[in-house]
Amino acid sequence: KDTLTIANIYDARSLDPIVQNEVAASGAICHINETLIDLDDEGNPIPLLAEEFEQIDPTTYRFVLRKGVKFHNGDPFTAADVLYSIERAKSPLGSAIKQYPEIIESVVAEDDYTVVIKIKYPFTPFWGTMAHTSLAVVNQRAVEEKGDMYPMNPVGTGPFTMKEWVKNDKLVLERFEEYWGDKPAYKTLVMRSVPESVNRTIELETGAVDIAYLIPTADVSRVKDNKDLNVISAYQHSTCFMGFNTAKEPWNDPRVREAVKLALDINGARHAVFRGTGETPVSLVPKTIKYSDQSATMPKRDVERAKQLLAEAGVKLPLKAQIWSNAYKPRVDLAQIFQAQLKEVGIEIEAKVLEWGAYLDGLKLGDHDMYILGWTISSVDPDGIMSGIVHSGGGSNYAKFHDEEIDALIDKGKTMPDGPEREALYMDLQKRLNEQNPYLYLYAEETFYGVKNEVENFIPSARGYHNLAGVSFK
Amino acid sequence: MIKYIFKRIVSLIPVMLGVAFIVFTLLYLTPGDPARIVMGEQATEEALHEFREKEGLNDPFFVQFGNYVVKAVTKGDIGRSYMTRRPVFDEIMSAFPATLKLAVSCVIAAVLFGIPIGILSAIKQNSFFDNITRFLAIVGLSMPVFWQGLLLILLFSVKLRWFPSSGFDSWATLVLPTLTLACNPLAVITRMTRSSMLEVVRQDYIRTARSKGQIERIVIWRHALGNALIPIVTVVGLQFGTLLAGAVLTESIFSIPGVGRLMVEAIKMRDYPMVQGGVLFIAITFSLVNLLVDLLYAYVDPRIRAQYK
Amino acid sequence: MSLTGQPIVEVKNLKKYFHTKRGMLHAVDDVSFSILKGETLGLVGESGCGKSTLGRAMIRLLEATSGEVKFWGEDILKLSSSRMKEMRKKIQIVFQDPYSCLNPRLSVSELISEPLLVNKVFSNSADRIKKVKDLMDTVGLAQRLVNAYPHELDGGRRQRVGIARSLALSPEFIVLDEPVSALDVCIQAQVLNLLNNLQKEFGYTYVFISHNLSVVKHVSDRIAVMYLGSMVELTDYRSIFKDPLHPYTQALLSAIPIAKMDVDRSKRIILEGDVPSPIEPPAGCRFAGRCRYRQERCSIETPELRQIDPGRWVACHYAKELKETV
Amino acid sequence: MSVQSSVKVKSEAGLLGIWKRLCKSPLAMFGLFIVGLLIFFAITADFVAPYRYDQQSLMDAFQAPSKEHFFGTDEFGRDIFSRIIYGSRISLQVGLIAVSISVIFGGFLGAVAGYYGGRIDNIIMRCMDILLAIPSILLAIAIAASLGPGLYNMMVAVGISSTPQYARIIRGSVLSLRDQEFVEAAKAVGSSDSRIILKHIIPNCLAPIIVQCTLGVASAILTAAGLSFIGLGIQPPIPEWGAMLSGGREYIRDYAYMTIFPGLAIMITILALNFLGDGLRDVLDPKLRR
Amino acid sequence: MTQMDDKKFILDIQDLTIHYVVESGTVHAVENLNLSLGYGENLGFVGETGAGKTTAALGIMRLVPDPPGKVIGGKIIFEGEDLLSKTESQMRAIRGGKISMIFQDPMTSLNPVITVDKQIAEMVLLHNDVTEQQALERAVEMLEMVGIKKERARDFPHQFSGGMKQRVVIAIALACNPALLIADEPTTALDVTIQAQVLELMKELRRKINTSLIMITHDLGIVAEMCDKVAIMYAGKVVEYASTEALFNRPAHPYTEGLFNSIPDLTEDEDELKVIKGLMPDPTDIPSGCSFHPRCPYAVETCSQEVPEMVEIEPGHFVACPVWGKKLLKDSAATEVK
Ligand SMILES: Nc1ncnc2c1ncn2[C@@H]1O[C@H](COP(=O)(O)OP(=O)(O)OP(=O)(O)O)[C@@H](O)[C@H]1O
Ligand SMILES: Nc1ncnc2c1ncn2[C@@H]1O[C@H](COP(=O)(O)OP(=O)(O)OP(=O)(O)O)[C@@H](O)[C@H]1O
Ligand SMILES: [Mg+2]
Ligand SMILES: [Mg+2]
Ligand code: NI
Repeated sequence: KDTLTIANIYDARSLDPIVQNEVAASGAICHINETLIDLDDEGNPIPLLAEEFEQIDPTTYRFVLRKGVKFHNGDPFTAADVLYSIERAKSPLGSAIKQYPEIIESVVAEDDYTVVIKIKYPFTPFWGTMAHTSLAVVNQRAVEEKGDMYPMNPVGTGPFTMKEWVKNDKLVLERFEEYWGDKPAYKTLVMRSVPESVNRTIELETGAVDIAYLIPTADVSRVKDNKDLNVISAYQHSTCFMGFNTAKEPWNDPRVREAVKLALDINGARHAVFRGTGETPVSLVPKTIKYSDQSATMPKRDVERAKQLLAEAGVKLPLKAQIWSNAYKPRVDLAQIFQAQLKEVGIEIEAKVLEWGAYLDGLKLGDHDMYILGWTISSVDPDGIMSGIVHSGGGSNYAKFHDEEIDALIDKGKTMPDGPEREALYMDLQKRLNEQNPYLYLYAEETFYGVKNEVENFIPSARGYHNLAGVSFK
Repeated sequence: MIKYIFKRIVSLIPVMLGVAFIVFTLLYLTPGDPARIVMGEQATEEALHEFREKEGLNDPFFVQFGNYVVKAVTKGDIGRSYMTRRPVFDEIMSAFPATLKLAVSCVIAAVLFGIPIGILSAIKQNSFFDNITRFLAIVGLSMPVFWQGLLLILLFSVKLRWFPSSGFDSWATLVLPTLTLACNPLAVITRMTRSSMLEVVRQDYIRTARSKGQIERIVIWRHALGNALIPIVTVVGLQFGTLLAGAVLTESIFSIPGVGRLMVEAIKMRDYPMVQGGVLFIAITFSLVNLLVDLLYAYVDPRIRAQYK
Repeated sequence: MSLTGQPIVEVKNLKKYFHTKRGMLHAVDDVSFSILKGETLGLVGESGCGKSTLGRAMIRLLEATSGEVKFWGEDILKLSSSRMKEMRKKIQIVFQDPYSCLNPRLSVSELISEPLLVNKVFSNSADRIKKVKDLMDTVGLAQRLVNAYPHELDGGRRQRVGIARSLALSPEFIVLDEPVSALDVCIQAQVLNLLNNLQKEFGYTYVFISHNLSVVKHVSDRIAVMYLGSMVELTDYRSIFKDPLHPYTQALLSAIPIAKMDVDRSKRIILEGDVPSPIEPPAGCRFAGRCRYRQERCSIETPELRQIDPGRWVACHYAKELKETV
Repeated sequence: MSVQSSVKVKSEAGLLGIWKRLCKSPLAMFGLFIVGLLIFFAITADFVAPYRYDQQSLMDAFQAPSKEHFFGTDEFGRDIFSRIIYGSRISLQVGLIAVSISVIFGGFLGAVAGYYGGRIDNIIMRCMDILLAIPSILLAIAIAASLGPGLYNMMVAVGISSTPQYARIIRGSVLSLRDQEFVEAAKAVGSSDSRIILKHIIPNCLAPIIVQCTLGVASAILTAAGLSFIGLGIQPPIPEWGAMLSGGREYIRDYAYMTIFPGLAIMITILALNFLGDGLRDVLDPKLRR
Repeated sequence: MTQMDDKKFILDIQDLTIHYVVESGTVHAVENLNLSLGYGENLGFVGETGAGKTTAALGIMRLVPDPPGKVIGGKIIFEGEDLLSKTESQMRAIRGGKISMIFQDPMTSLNPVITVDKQIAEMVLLHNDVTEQQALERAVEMLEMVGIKKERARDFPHQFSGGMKQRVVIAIALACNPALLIADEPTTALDVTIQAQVLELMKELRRKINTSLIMITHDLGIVAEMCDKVAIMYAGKVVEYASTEALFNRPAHPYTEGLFNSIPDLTEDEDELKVIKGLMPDPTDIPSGCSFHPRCPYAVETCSQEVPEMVEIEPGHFVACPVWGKKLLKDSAATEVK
């Protein structure tokens, strides 16, 4: 068999690495364009287009490029391409992924195969940044020749070349015969987008696809029971949480937040919604990420104590409040269960489901009481989530959480080199956070991949997108 | 005739301006910041601002609208999608073939079955066949397409495994969506054919044709259908126009990469240029189909032909 | 009835044009005449010649393009809407189609009392009901029909309801726009008798529009013949049948099939061609194209409606000459 | 020589006549019955439904139809039967309010355009053309997106998007009535414009409006359900049928009843309204009466 | 009517009864209709709206719309054969070929989407063994015969005026030289001057082609002008049948008399029309006995009980009224007083 067909939920929006910052696009681009380095499961850098790399000083990195690498259009790969790609990412064209190249101060080619990158300030998660698909290397000639059509006809150094793309339906890639590394075992890779989750399972069962991403939990046992099929599960670098609007009465009182925590049976709710799959996190930092504090425990549901806490905080019952969420079904379902559970302590919840754009806008305006949101970590480091949603200056701190000490810790952790000291800092940070409960951690979703038995070496990555070049058939 | 077509196309201009204005207003009133959605939750405030500046989102409403119209009229440029950074027109054109294919197959199915059934039903008025088709036509109108689609998938993809449940490359993938989507137009066309035929067969010229000793088959197909065609053409055109606007629900159930899904995505993603361009495109298509229908009238009916001169 | 009564209505240079897609339609083009108190003026002509339009423009149901219509010396086309509403009590109309001129949702009593209601003639409803019943008696409608709806009535009765409505306000002048054309001969005769009797009793002045010449002749004192928006002849009813002067009138009269055995049909004039279109009509006599006697002058100069003999008005350049030959 | 019909039904107009003729059509009566049932459920849902629509019992999730739960339970153990009964309230509201909105706007605009004609007509109808040129589901989505989701916004969205249809129909009937002689006759006896419109024109174009309304309620319910289906509809846990269907579609293969019952509910309701509308059309249309 | 030799007549209708079964009851459109027509004869068929004239004509053509129409009984003997026992395909050969019909309204009797020459040619093609080309040539010929220039042959009906359309309809009807032509109110929808043109044309063509003609009308004037014989129809029945001369000079049935009195006379002055009181009976509920008796000024008791027989009061003058004698007596008395 020389065609691998997979069904994903979405199609890439663009195949130009710098246009979009989304999982589906990354999942496609990573087969066509390559970055200088990649990360292993522990988040350590491993060579890709760069054979060697080193950190010269806190803000300077040197990369020695692989020789003899060819682009799909036959051009040789040199340092100039790296310069061009990074400059292009930093230009206004790359505004959607601006946060990644932003840190880069300058790129210099020492010779055709050596690149030196200076960053603006010491930044520990820098390897992660360099491994992000937005900094994948593109071919200057191809970009300039194709113009508007480039995203439909990307050219890179990766194991696959672009063959056909029917937007929102399927992307067909073909093996690049002059690939520098191990060539894929099959010739054609078809990535289909099938948004209806039931249909993905059906397509897998009927044999139309070899791998179906994101099998709905309802179908997991069905696929498992099918003797031709297999289920592979994986966690992602993500956490879903419910935040309180800590700038608003009565949620500014930690006791009220704790009361809510006690009034809820988060674990039970998660069980119901995900049919027993996944986990209830105990930390804001996903357990797949380093320095995640797994020592905390989820308290048992205690309605009496919750009531007592509410009384202590002087909350007048019944308290009316809203839980906001976007239209992602598990979140809506959770909101509905919480609605029922909170009723028991006298909090009357209105679940408000908003369409994504309106949701973000609404959170920004800050009329919410509680909201359910997820955070997916793109650079494998706890800093991202901390700076993003816990730091008072964080762009997504919709909880409006503000704690000077915590802010100081986050600022410090960002620049600290990796090591036990940094670990200790993040452990402390998580502990402090757990005392204040600005966020209740709802679930770490276990994602399921339905795979035909004949498919080998499919290893889902916690990043949420997967490089399929290594997959082979029995 | 040419003059008439020209006049009609010119008269589209104010309608299109109106459409653009309404869409602009709607989007303007819509909460949700495109910058934030496009660039993701983790984007910095500065980056967002830069994006808005670049896309002119900080300009006052009328300036935005004016710029858009001026650009569209002078350069034929209806902008680039925020999401893909490609010209909106290219994006629509990549989704349009699927929609067109689906619409055409639906209309063909509906016409091929609807008209004969409608005629049969009319000439056998109040017969068992007539009652059954009338009943089924209403049932066809009452089935929510999304439900019907699910049930069809359940039956034909899951249970029988005859047709794939999603995708859009072979004729087999076309079967279920067509089955789902053609139901409604089929019912409408059948009903319209029936009532229009009933109206026509009562006309005096049908009696005249019979009094000539003409055989019934020719009376029906030549004399009656020719005259009953006008309202039928109207509904066929209307249905086709509607289908060309994209069948949002069907497309999402069967994962068809069509215009409807593109538009819904664009609305959800606040991809303003995409929504504006898409709605304009759909409105123009719709109006052109209407024009086509009117021209067909002229073909079908010489009385109308005379008016177009 | 004498022909020397007071003119109750004087129409001067009345024009009514319609804008149509294909051009200006001259439905009524420069018509002048007067109607005497208590007489019936018959208005005949072929379909589409502008009879109804003239009738409606005269009572301002259509706004005329130009001209004046004097009712007892007062130009009603220039009245304010409130004055016009007053005037409407004196001027009424009965329509051609008894099927579409009655609102199907209203009962007979509601229909007949509507004019009384909108003009606030009676303050209490008992009086109004009494008046309605009186009117029904007058037009010969059985009292039991008071609550009937139009669709339950046949054409003759419906037309009586229409007549009762227009009589409700005790008008002086009534335009009857083909009141019997839609009716069968027997019922037509009933309605004609009714109209005649009412006129005798209350002294109404009628304009009676019809394309049926025998009917017009039966009811009218004077008859006006219209052709394509203009009036071609206006004479008392006897002379028009005895010796019609206008070539069109002659043809029209000779075309009527007479329900008698012993009439001479040999002198029938068969007109050629069809009635031309009233849209942007050419200059000159409108009948010129179909006229047997046409001369060069006819297609250049529009003939005026002139008095040939006392009380005989003809719009033909050669009326005098024709009279001699007849 | 043959049996003469001795009785003759004379009265054809009036409510009684309509009712009598409607009674002769079994399908229309079926429609009326279902609509009546729906209204009954909508009013008495609190008493009729065995459970409350939001009453969860996670232990009882995914139960197949049984004596306790006629239509089974959903993923939260909520009783689907009760939710469908409560759902009739929503659907009825959506249908009625959306249609009222379009009838009021469309009716007003159509009547004004038809009665006064000329430039006013032109302007109004061009605006309607514009609305019509935007596909209604798209318009509804856009309006729903801009107003935010929720029951009332959805009604507004559906209502506005179908306004042009009503405007056209009403304009058409007003236009044909305006030239009827009885309108002129009313003018001739001195009736004012407002009296003519209210007393003579409106009552006479009621028939097509009523028919369009029943059918409009049906399509409003469908559109609303469609909006819910793609997630732009109503807030949970409000039991809108379309939302129930949407929520259950993930489970369609194991627990098909979760989608079948709400789907059936929608279908039967629409069917009933269509039957009723068709029956009314036959009864009210004088052309078909003969 | 006494039984007469079939051979003498081209058409002999015996006891024809046609009903329409509708929601509100059974419409007795034609009841026991008896009528005969000789070769080359010209029959006027007169009656008020709803008397059943069109229905009877459609009955002859076997074109009564079914449902709701039903031919209940009777015979229609055409050239010696009963049309009612013919098969549909035999009937198709007769329709248009031997009997053709001109319908009431020229505006609606022509197919608006087919050119007129084709509409005429269709008729020719159906009944003659000719090519399409020949049929079209014949169509043009026919058009010229009815006075329409051949340049207009390819026009559509809407491009013609009412009178011209009626001419086209006549051309269609006469295209195959039918033995019997039924003209159902061929001029009612036309203006008088146009009507005169059309009637003139019909007279002329009849002279040329020499068909028998049934002229349905409610205008006695047309009858006087066109017909040799007249049948007066009332509520589905023929009540009087005579030569035109006899009928106009000596109307025998009270209804005929009333009809004459209702028409305002062009040649004389009368102050008041002598009207028939009352209305046509409801066709679903026709009075017993003589259906005219409730309106008849001369009605006697038996009228409401017995259905009157057709009686021949003078040669060729039949009337269905038992009291005609009394009435005639009165008439003559009246003339004497004058
Ligand atoms: N509202 C209108 N708009 C445009 N044209 C009109 C209008 N009303 C009448 N006409 C035209 O004006 C001319 C005269 O019409 P009118 O109704 O007065 O004729 P008429 O003599 O009453 O005919 P009929 O005997 O058929 O009633 C016709 O050509 C008609 O088509
Ligand atoms: N298709 C039909 N369905 C029911 N009743 C009908 C139908 N056609 C005619 N009738 C009824 O049959 C009776 C006779 O109708 P017919 O058309 O023969 O009358 P007519 O003498 O031709 O009248 P007119 O002078 O109006 O043409 C009428 O009462 C009529 O209402
Ligand atoms: Mg008129
Ligand atoms: Mg008839
Ligand atoms: Ni009988």
